[in-house]
Amino acid sequence: MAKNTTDKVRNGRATPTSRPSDSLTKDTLLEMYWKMLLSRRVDERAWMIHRQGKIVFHISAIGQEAIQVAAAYTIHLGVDYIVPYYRDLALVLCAGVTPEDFMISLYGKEGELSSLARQMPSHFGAKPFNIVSTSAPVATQVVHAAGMAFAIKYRIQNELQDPNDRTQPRLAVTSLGEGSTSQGEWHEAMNWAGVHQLPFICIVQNNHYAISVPVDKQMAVPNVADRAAAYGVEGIIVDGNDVLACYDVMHYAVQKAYRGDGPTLIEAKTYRMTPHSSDDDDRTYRERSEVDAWRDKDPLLRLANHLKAQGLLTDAVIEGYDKRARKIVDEAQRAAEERPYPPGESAIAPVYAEAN
Amino acid sequence: MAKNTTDKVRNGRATPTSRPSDSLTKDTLLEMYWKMLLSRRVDERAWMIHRQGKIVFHISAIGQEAIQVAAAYTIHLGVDYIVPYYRDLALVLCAGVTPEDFMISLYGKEGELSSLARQMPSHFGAKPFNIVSTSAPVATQVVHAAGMAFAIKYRIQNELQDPNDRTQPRLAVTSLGEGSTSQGEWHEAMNWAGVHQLPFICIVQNNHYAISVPVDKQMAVPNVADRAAAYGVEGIIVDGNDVLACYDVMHYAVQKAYRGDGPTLIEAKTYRMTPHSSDDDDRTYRERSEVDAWRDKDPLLRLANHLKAQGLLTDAVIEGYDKRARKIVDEAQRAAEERPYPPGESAIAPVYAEAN
Amino acid sequence: MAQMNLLEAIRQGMDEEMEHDPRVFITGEDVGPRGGVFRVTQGLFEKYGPTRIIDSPLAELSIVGVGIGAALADLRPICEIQFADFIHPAMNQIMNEAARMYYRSGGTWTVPMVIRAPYGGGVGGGLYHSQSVEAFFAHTPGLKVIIPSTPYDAKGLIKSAIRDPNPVLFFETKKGYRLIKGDVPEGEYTVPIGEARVAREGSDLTVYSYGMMAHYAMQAAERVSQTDGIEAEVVDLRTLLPLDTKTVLESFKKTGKALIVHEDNLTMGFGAEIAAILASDGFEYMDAPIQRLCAPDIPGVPFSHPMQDYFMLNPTKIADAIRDLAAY
Amino acid sequence: MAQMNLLEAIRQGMDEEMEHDPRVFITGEDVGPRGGVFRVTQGLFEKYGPTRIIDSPLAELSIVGVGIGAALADLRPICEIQFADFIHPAMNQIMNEAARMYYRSGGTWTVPMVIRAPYGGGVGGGLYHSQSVEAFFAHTPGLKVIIPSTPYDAKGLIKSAIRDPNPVLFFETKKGYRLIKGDVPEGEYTVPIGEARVAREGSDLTVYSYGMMAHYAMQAAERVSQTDGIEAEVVDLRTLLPLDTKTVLESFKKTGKALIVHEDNLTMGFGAEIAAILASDGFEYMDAPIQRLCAPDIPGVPFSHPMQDYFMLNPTKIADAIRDLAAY
Ligand SMILES: Cc1ncc(C[n+]2csc(CCOP(=O)(O)OP(=O)(O)O)c2C)c(N)n1
Ligand SMILES: Cc1ncc(C[n+]2csc(CCOP(=O)(O)OP(=O)(O)O)c2C)c(N)n1
Ligand SMILES: [Mg+2]
Ligand SMILES: [Mg+2]
Repeated sequence: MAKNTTDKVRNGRATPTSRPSDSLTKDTLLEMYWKMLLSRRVDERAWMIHRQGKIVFHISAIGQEAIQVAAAYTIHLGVDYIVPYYRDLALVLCAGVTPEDFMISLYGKEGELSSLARQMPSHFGAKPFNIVSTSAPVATQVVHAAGMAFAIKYRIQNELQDPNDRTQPRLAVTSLGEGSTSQGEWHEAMNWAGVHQLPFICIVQNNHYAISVPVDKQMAVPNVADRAAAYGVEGIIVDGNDVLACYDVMHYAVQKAYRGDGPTLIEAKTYRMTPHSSDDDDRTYRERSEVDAWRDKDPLLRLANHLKAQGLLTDAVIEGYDKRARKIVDEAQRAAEERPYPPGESAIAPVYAEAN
Repeated sequence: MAKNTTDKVRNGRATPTSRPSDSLTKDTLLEMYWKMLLSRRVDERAWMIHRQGKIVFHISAIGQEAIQVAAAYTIHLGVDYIVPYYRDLALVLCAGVTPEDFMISLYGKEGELSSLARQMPSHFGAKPFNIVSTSAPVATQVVHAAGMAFAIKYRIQNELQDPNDRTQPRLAVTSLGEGSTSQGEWHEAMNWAGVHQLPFICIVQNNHYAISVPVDKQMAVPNVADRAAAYGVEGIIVDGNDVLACYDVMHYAVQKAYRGDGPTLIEAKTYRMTPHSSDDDDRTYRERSEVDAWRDKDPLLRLANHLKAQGLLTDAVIEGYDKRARKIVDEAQRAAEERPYPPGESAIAPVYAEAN
Repeated sequence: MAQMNLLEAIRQGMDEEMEHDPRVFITGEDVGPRGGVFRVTQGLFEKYGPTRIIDSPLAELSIVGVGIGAALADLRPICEIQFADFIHPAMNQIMNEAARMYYRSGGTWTVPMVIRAPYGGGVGGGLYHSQSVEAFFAHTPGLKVIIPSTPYDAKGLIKSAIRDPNPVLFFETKKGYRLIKGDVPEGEYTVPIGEARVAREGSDLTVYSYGMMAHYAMQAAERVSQTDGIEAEVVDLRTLLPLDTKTVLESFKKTGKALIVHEDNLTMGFGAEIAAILASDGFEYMDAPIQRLCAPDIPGVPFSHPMQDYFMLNPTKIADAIRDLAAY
Repeated sequence: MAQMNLLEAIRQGMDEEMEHDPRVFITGEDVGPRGGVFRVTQGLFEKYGPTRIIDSPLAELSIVGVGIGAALADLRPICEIQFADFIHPAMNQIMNEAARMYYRSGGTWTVPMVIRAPYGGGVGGGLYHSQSVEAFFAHTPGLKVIIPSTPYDAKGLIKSAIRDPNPVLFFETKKGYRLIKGDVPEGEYTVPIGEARVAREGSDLTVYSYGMMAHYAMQAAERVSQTDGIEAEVVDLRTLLPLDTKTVLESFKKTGKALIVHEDNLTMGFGAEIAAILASDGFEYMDAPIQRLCAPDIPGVPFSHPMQDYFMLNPTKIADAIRDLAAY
C-alpha cells in the first residue's frame, strides 16, 4: 500500500542540508545554463519568424526551461522514456533534438524529425531518443507514460529486464500543464501509477494559466501537488524558475524511481512569459504588471546571476554563449528554409505498420 | 477558494456531543427501520424469483441500506435532485418508488416506471420524484449531479430561484461505488463541485469490491474520502452500516449544501452481502469467512438491536413489520406477474422529444 | 439586412437566445474574458457576466456532463468544445448519456443542450486541429447533428438548436468562420432542424454536401456551369441527423447522378449513408455510379502546407469530379 | 480436431500467444481470479499469475491508455473492455492516440495492442449491455476492426491480432460465446486480418454480414435454399477495417443483389459503407436496390423480452429479407 504523503509536500529544495545540486561540476552547471540559453534563443527566433510571416504557428517554452533542463540532467537521456508536452522544447533539445530539427518542424519541411511534417510544430517525438510522439489532446500522454512505466515494472517482474541494467529504460517521465490535470485522463494515469507504484514521474508545469483560464477556475486547491496524495503518490512543489531546486527534486524522484520506490508528482511553479501560442493575445486576460513581475524571476537570468555570484560565469562568457547560440540558430533557420517542403502526395503514407 | 479539509476527515459521527440523530422521534426511527426492512425484503424476493427462473437479472442493495435511508431522511424528498446508482433500492423506495414499481421493472412489464421496461432493472429513474434516469456506465451520473447542483447555483445567482424557497431543489445528491471513483468521470465531476462550491453531495458506498476487484487494486489510498481534498471538497468517512451515524453526516452535509456552503463527499464504509449481481459468483474472489464476519454487522440487525436496547422496538413489532412487508412484497410480485409485457412494437418509440 | 460572416451570425444567434431566455448559458474553455479562441463568444462575457458565460476547467467530458445535468435541471446549456478534435473525451457523455436519456427514461427526462465545436481542415492545424467528427454522432440515434454553411443558416439553426428539447451537436467550419459571408436578417427568425436546402438547382447531377464543402460545391457548380454548361444541383444537407431523406431523394430522382462531397475521410464518412440511401430507395433512378469525393483514409490532415493542400478538397477538385460524373 | 465454442477458441488463442511471447499480457476489469465476467480469461490467472493477468482499476480510458503505453514500450497488451457499451470513455485514447500514433510519428512509434470487447444484443442486457460499436472504429483509419463469427476464425484471428503491430479492436458476440460451436485445430494456425470469407456459395444474391448475424445469415441461407430453392451467397466480412473490398465486389459481380445484415442500427452502421462501395464500384452489376437489414434507429436494445425480440434480427427475419430480394 502506498504512503500518503500530503504532509511531506516539499517547498523548494528536497534536502535543505545536503543538496544533490551541490555536487554539480562547473562544467555541468555551465552546460545546463547553455541549454537553457539555447532553448530560449531558438524559441525567440520562432516568435520572430512568426511575426515575419514565415511560419504559421509557434508555442513557447519561454519561462519554463528550468524544470525541463533539470529533468534532462537527472534522467538517463536517450534510454529512459520521455513523454513530453508541447512546451518541452528545452527538454527535447537536451535529449537529442537539434535546433535545426525544431526549425524544420516550424517550417514543416521534408524529413521533419517527429512526424515527417505531418504534425504541427512542438508536437515532439523522436524514437531514437525514446521521446514518445506527442498529440494535442492534453493529458493523454500521462496515461501513456504510466503504461511505459508499467512496462518497465512488467519486464522486471517477469524477468525480461535486469533492474540494474542501465542500458534499459528505468523510468518514464512526462509533463503537462496545471490546467490539464482537470482531465479525467490525468486522474486515471495517476491512479495506475499509484496502485502499481510505478517508476513514473509526472512533472506539472504550473504556469498559472490554461490559455486564459487562471488556476483558481481550474481547481479548488492551491497546489496541484496537493492532489498527488489522492493517488498514493508523493507530491512535491518546487520553484520552477530555480533550476537548481528543480534539479534537487528531480534527482530525488529519479533515484527513487530507479530504486523501485514508486512514482512522484513534481509541481514546478512557473510562468509562461509569452502568450499561450502565436494565435493568442494574452492582454485579454492578464495584467501587464503581472507579466512584468514574473520577468524578474526569469529562470535564465536567475541562473546567470547565481553562477555569476559563484564566480562561475562572466558577462563575457554569456556573450560568447549568445554568439554561439545565434550562430546555431541562424544556421538552423537557414537549413530549414533551404530545405524543400515534402511533396503533397507524401500525405498518403502508410497508416498501418507492417509486421516484421 | 475552497478549503482543504483532509485533516477534517471525520470518523463516524459528525458532532460527537450533540448529534442530529438525537432529535429523531420514535416514529421517524421506526419508519427508517421499516424502510430498511422493506427494501431488504423486496431485495430478498428478487433473489428468490431469480432463482426460480422468473426473472433474468437482479442487482442488490443488501447490506448497503443504511446510508441510503439516511440520505432519504435528510434531504427534501421529491424536490431535491437524486442521481442514484444501481444499488440505491432503499433510497428510491423512500423517495416514492413502490415495491410494485420495482417488481414490474424486474419482470420488464408494461408501463414500468423508470424506462417503460426498456432498461434493465435497478436502472432507477422517476421524473415525478426528481430521481434522474440511471444508465449503466459507472460514474457518469456524478457529472450530471454536479450539473444539476450547478443549475441550482445558477438559478440562485441569476435570480431565477429564491435560495430559501423550499419548493425548489436545493441540492443534488448522487451515489456510486468506491471502484467507480477510478473513472475520469468522477474526477471531473468532483472538480466542478469544488471549483464552484456547489450544493452537491457525493455518497461513495464503499463495499470494498468492484465486482471481484478489491479496493487495494483500485486505489493506493485507504479511504476514498482522502481523495476529496484534491478537489477542495470536504471528505467524511462514516460507518455505513450504522444508520444513525449515516444520518448525522448526511444531515450535516445537507444543511451545509442548503446554506450554500459547498459540496461534501461522504464515504460510507459498508459491505455488499450478496454477489455483485445475479450473474456473479463471489466465491471465486472472496473468502466465506469475510462474508460471514460482515453478516454480524448487518445494518438492519444493528438498527433493530439499537432500537430494542432503547426500548423503542420489540420482537413482536418486528414480526408485525415482517408480516406487513411480506404482504406488500407478495402483492407487488403478484401485480407484476399479472401485468402484461409491453408489446414488441413498443420498442419503436420516439427517440426525440417534441418541442412544447 | 446586415452582411456578416459565419462566426458573427452564430454569435448573434446565441446572443439573441440569451437575451430571450435567462436559462441559456455558455460554458467551455476560454469562452469568458478571452471570448473563445476563435472569438465566437467575444463580447458576451462583458454583456452577460461570469454567471452566464462560464470558463470551464480544461475537461471536455465534464463540460458536456455538467451541461447534461444542467439541461436535466431545465437550463439551456451551450457547451463549447474548443476544437472538434477534443470532443472524444466527452463521447461517453454524449453517446451513452445525452443521446439515450430521453428514450431510456420512457420519454420523461429531456436533455435540451447544444454542443458547439469548430471542425475541419485547411487552416494549418495538422492532425489535431482539423478533424471532422460528424460521422460518429450521425450514427447515434437521439442526437441531432447540424453543420451550417451560410451565415443565414448558421444563425437560424443555432437558434433552433438552443430551443430544441434534444441534445444537438452543432459543428462550425473554422475555415469558413471569417471566410464565408452573407446576408443575415436582423432579429428573430429560425431555420428548422432536419431540412436540407437545395442551394442551387440543376438537372445534370446532384452534389450533396455540407459545411465548408457545400460552400466549395457551390463555387464548383458555378464554374462548371460557365465552363462546361453542366448544371449541377447542389444540396446542402445542413442537418445530418435526422437526415432530410425526402429532399435527398427528390433531387436524385431529377438528376440520376450523385456526387457526395465531404472533407471527412471516405470510409464510413457520412457520404456512405447518403450513398446507401440512394442505392436502395433511389435505385430505379440511378444513371451512374454513386460517387464520393472525400478525404483519403489517413489519420488526419497533415500540417505541412503542400500535404495539407493535397489532402483537402477545393472547388477545382470538386469541379473535376462533377465533369467526370456528368460525362459518365 | 476439438469442438469448442467461440469463447473457448478465443481463450485458447490468447493462451497460446501468451505461452509463445512473454510480452503478451492481459488487463481489464475482473480478468484475474474472476476469469472475466464472461469467463473468457478463466484459468489464465492460475496459469500465468498476477504479473501477466492484471486486474485493472475500473477505468476504461486508462485500461486502453496504459495498454498504449505498454505497447509503445514493446509489450503486447490485450486490453479487455468488459462490455462494448463501456468503451466510450476510452474513445479518446483509441481514436486520437492509438489510431494516429503510427502515422503521426512518421512511422516510427507503433502500438501493437488488442482491445477485446463483447458486443451485441439478445441477452437481456438492455441499452447498456447490448451495444454494437464497430461502426465508430471502422471510421477511424489506423485501427483494425475484427469481428469473428466462428470458433475457427476467432482463434486464428485473435492470434493474428496479438501479433499485429497495429491497434486492433476485436469484438466478440456475447450471444454467440457459448452458442456458436465448431471445429478448432489444436495448436498453431492463424487467420489473416483483412480477408473476408465466402461462408456459403450461392448465385441468387449475396448476404454480407459479420459476427452473430453472419451465423444467423448462414441459417437463413440454408433455410431458403431448402424452402424456396434460393441460393444465397453468404460473405462473412470477419475484418471490417481494412475491408476486403475485393471479395465484397467479386461476390456482387456474381449475384448482382446485396442484402447487408447487421445488428447495429441502420443509419451510419457499417452496412452504409458496403452499400456505398457496391453503388459505386459495383454499379454495372446492380440488379436490385441494395438492401440493408439492420436494427432500428433507436438508442439501444430494450430490456423487456418482447421488445428485445422485436428489435433483434434472427434467421427468420433474414430469410424473409432474402426472399423479398430474390423476388425483386
Ligand atoms: C483535450 C484538449 N482540450 C483542449 C485543448 C486546447 N488547449 C490547448 S493547450 C490548452 C491549455 C493548457 O493549459 P495547461 O494545461 O495549463 O498548459 P499550459 O499551456 O499552460 O502549459 C488548451 C485548452 C487541447 N489541446 N486538448
Ligand atoms: C464504465 C463501466 N465499466 C464497467 C462496468 C461494469 N461494471 C458494473 S458494476 C461494476 C463494479 C462497480 O464497482 P463499485 O463502483 O465499487 O460499485 P459496487 O458495485 O461495488 O457497488 C463494473 C465493473 C460498468 N457498468 N461501467
Ligand atoms: Mg498552464
Ligand atoms: Mg464496490
